Amino acid sequence: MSLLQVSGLGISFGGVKAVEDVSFAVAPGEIVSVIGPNGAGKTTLFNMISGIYLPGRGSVSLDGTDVTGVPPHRLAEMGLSRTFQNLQIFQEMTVLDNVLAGYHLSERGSVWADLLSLPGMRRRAARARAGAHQLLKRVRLDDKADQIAGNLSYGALKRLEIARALALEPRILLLDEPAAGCNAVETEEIDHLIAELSASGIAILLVEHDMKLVMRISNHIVVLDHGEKIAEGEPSTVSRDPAVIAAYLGTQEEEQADADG
Amino acid sequence: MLTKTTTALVTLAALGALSGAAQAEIRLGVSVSATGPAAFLGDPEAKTIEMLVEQLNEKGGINGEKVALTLYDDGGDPNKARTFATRLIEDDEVVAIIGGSTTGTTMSILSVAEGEGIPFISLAGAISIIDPVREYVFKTPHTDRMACEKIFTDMQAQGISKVGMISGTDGFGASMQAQCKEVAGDYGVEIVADETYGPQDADMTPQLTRIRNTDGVQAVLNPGFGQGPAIVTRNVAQLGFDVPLYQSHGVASNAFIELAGADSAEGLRLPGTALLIADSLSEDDPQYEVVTSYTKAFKAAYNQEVSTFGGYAHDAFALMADAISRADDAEDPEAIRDALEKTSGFVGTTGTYSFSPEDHLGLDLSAFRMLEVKDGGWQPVE
Amino acid sequence: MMAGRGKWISLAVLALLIGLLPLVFPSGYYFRVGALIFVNALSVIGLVILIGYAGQISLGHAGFAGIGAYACALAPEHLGLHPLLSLVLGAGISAAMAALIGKPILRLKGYYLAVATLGFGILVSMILTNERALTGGPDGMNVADPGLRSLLRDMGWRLSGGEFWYGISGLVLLVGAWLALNLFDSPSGRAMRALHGSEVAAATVGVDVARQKLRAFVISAVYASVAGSLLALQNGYITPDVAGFLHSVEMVTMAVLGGVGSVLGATLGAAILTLLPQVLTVFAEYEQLVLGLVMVLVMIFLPQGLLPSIARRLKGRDA
Amino acid sequence: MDALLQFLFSGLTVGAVYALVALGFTIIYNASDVVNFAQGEFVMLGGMITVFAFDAGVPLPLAAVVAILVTAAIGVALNKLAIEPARGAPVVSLIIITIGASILIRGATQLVFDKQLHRFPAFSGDDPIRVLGATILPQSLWVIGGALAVFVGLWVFFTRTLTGKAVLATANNRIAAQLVGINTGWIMTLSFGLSAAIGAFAGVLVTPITLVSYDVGVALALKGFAAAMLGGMGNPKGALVGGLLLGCLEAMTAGYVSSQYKEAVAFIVILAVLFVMPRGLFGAKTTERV
Repeated sequence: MSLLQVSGLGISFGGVKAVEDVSFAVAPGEIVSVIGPNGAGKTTLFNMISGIYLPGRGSVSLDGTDVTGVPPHRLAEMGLSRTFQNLQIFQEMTVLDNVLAGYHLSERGSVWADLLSLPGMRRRAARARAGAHQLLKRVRLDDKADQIAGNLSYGALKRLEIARALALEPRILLLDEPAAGCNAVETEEIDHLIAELSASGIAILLVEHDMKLVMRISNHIVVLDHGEKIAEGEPSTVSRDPAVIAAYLGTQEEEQADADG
Repeated sequence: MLTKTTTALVTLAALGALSGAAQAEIRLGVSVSATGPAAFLGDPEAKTIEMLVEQLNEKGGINGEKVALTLYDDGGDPNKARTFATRLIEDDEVVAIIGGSTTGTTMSILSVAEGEGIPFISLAGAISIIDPVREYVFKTPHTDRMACEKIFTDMQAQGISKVGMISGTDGFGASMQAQCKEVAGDYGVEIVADETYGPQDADMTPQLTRIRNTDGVQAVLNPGFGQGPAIVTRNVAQLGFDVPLYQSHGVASNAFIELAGADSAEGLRLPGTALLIADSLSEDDPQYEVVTSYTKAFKAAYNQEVSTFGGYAHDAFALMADAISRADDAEDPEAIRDALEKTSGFVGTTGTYSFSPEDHLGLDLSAFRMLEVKDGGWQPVE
Repeated sequence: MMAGRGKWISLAVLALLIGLLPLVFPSGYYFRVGALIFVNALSVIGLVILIGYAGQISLGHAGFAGIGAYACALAPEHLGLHPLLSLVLGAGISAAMAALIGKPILRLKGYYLAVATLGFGILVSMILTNERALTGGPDGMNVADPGLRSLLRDMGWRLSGGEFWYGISGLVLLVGAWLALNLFDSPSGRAMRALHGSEVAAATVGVDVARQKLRAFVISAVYASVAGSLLALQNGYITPDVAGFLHSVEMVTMAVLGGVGSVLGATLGAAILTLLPQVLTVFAEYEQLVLGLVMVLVMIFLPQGLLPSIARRLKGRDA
Repeated sequence: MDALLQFLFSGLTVGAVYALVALGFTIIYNASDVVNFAQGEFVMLGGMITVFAFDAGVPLPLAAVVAILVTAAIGVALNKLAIEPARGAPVVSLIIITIGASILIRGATQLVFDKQLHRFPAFSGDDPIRVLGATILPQSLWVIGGALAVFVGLWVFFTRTLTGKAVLATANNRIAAQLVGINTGWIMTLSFGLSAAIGAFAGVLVTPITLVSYDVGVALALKGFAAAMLGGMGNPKGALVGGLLLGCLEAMTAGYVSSQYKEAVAFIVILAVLFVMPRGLFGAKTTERV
């Protein structure tokens, strides 16, 4: 049975259809990648699935429950977590606090406990703190725990975002271009991390431009162009699909023409 | 290190206290609202007292002792006023306080002065300041109630029984509005319309239209100060609303006629003090001397017209100086208070004051004169 | 661990200042100023939670101070409540009001939130000004003495009014600071700071953004309300000025001046703006000029506020 | 009927004053995303400087021009000395800076001039014009006309001129604007100068009606701010409609309900509008980009 089911999802901005009639499914432990040229609507699709945009049409269901239009914080409670293409880090907070924020659901309690610093709150916070240190170690940021996040490098921030998303102990993780702006070594690390996560049973939905990475780790690929799904299947099938090649080549030709012009 | 600093500071403070005492001067404290929304009151008050202290010290002070003035601007904030009152008493060690331009600031100063036993002359209008009588608290302005009574007496004489009121929502306007509503019945006057406007409002024609459309309105009464009454006066003229207009002592100044426009203001009446008609006062008027000398001096010092409020401060200072000169010990607040309470027949710009243990205002209605705008200037009625 | 130590250092600094300063006070007047600083600092700490932690602005918090103040003036008279219980009642009303209006207006952002909170503050001060029969109108009204000082006197502890309120305000400030520092390093505090950084990201980690904003708003309203109550009780007299727009602006200025994310900074900001008019009495004419100048200069040269900017500079030198 | 018309005249007069202040807000906001709380002081300066120049014997039109130019210079100085150095500061810091600047300007005015109320003669006399039993002062027509003129001017400026579009581009993306060759520093200078000039112009128009003293700015800034937010900050149409609407609301409430709570009604309507339209009546609808 699939964990995430997207059916006929669509949205329009000011009359322009950004995403139209997209359907696919993700099973536990599976890595599904969404690829497509720039502006194909990948991030918009992510924003609809994670509850940031209200879909105009279609539905999203999580573990059999219809979650269309459910706000992000409720989705988080149901085990859906994500990262962002353009980094949504809590800049003014420390690296550790960023990850601790990811533990919000497991460490939250009554506001009185927080104000009075009651033992229950301190226990929950200590547990979260221990977990956060573990996660930071996992993404090799444990030595930067007390630094202000805003001072970190781009690659480090990418890893921090993943650590924060993992703090929720999600059942499904949406990664929006986790390797963008990373060098080869860092990309490889992310590659390993994703494989590890999927091995532990977490479903992964991935948007990524690094085709080598995508082809290597994906179980299943969904291709978008101009907001519509043009192909779907295993990496080997998709890479030979003429519609996919046309879409990519087409944009390359256009880009070439722009560069020449 | 800390203890050393402490000792140094304490010594310094002690020295300060000593040197102060050695100079043998009379320390007078003032806290008025020279800035802020009540600056209309406090600004002339501060200027008046500063000028009078200088005059007095030039003439050799009180019984040879100079007056040392400490003047604070509380900005009309009762919280600040209380702090300044505490500072005047505890830190500046004054023997008497004048101030409290508004009722709110007065009430704040009052409780400190009363608690510490320092005589205090308030410059605010509310009757609650001196009723019930508090041992150390006096005041010089007429109460708002007296202004209302003066106006209603005049209305009664004119055969006016139905009045529309339009009042400012500032402290002055609101207080007088309430007082007037209370006493109107005593004079056979009925308030048939009761409107208000904010202190910074630009146009009062809607309120005045409502008043005009109320059945039987024979006159309009406008308690308030600042720009409001000037705009009301203009709006009444604009609407062609042809009933007698009464303003309050809050705008009793020549500048008001200019702001309201001589044409619009023509014929309006208000209860004012002798200050406003200094030029036309006859020489045998008991207030002639005090009024002319104050208006001249103020004009010379600040190139500005006197106002009723400056007059209150003038009287408060004069009363205090008089009491100090008569006190058994000029540096004992208790003695000054006692002397102040024995004041009798003292002529000020506002009227003639006679304090008693039962009366800490000591003015009667005769202190008010009904004035009317005639040919662009203030004239006494009859 | 770092944050935990920081909390106790902040509290110790505050406690030492409150406890030791009276040793160098030359007169009773300084107790009065001290008490005022503490009361202002208390309401500013509330704003630190709202502005500094949660990143929401309010230009109407004096409205809550007004509710707290008038609760202490009205409840003893009309409900026969003890003034201290009235303080609690005021805080309850403020919290309820904040919850009620916070729900719709906290959806607004930036200047739109500013104008909405501004509107709330103006409504409160307008009611206090206009309902003369109840509140005494712009002239204000008396506040009954809570009788605590005479109680202490009966126990053989003679304190002047200034000393007494200095002590009470100082104690309440310490409690307020302790609560705020606890909150900072708690799940709620982290959630507030997270939504300050990015509302979207906070939501995706499970933070109910609307709820946390409301929580910060309600807590800060209670701080302002208690501060208003304390002010009313120690002044013994209250006017609608306490709820006015200028008071709201003053509170925000104190918070931002001192450093809006920091509890000690808030106290410093409150101290500076409370002391400024007292120091400037010699140049009363220039008071406004200097006040405006200080506000502009601090914001330009120390945009994080006094305390954080100084701390940052010191740290920079160490590194 | 004549009562309704009278309330409407009053509302339009007062509303035009608010609109003029609100229009002043739009330019600076459009160029820099700063709501300049010192805008009310520009209005005050326009009135005060004209009064003192006029009293010193300068003919009224010349006095008005002097006031507008001096105020514009002060606006430019405000930008250079206080806003530019604080570029990139958070909203709350900018609010404090502009409020600080307004306190400073007020303090300076009180020292340079005085604390008294002032007025100069209305441009076309004080004889009211009668329409169907209601009356309106000629000066009110000047104010309403002034607000309309400024509105049309700004509308043309932002939509038809290159400089106006450059202002909008600067607001939208400062770096991108610089890349396409827009001198953003000059745009900021221009915006503050223009905004201050509009404020001073408003001050010149309204002083014969509202009178002027050093402290009238705060109330004007508050009402103008509320009007601008009601209409949607940054949009000249919003400023005009918001101002007139606010004025009429107050007048109608004062006329038909209660003069005591006319401002309360105005603010409740603003809250209600923002509840339904979080960016005001004409505010741009934006989707959050992540």
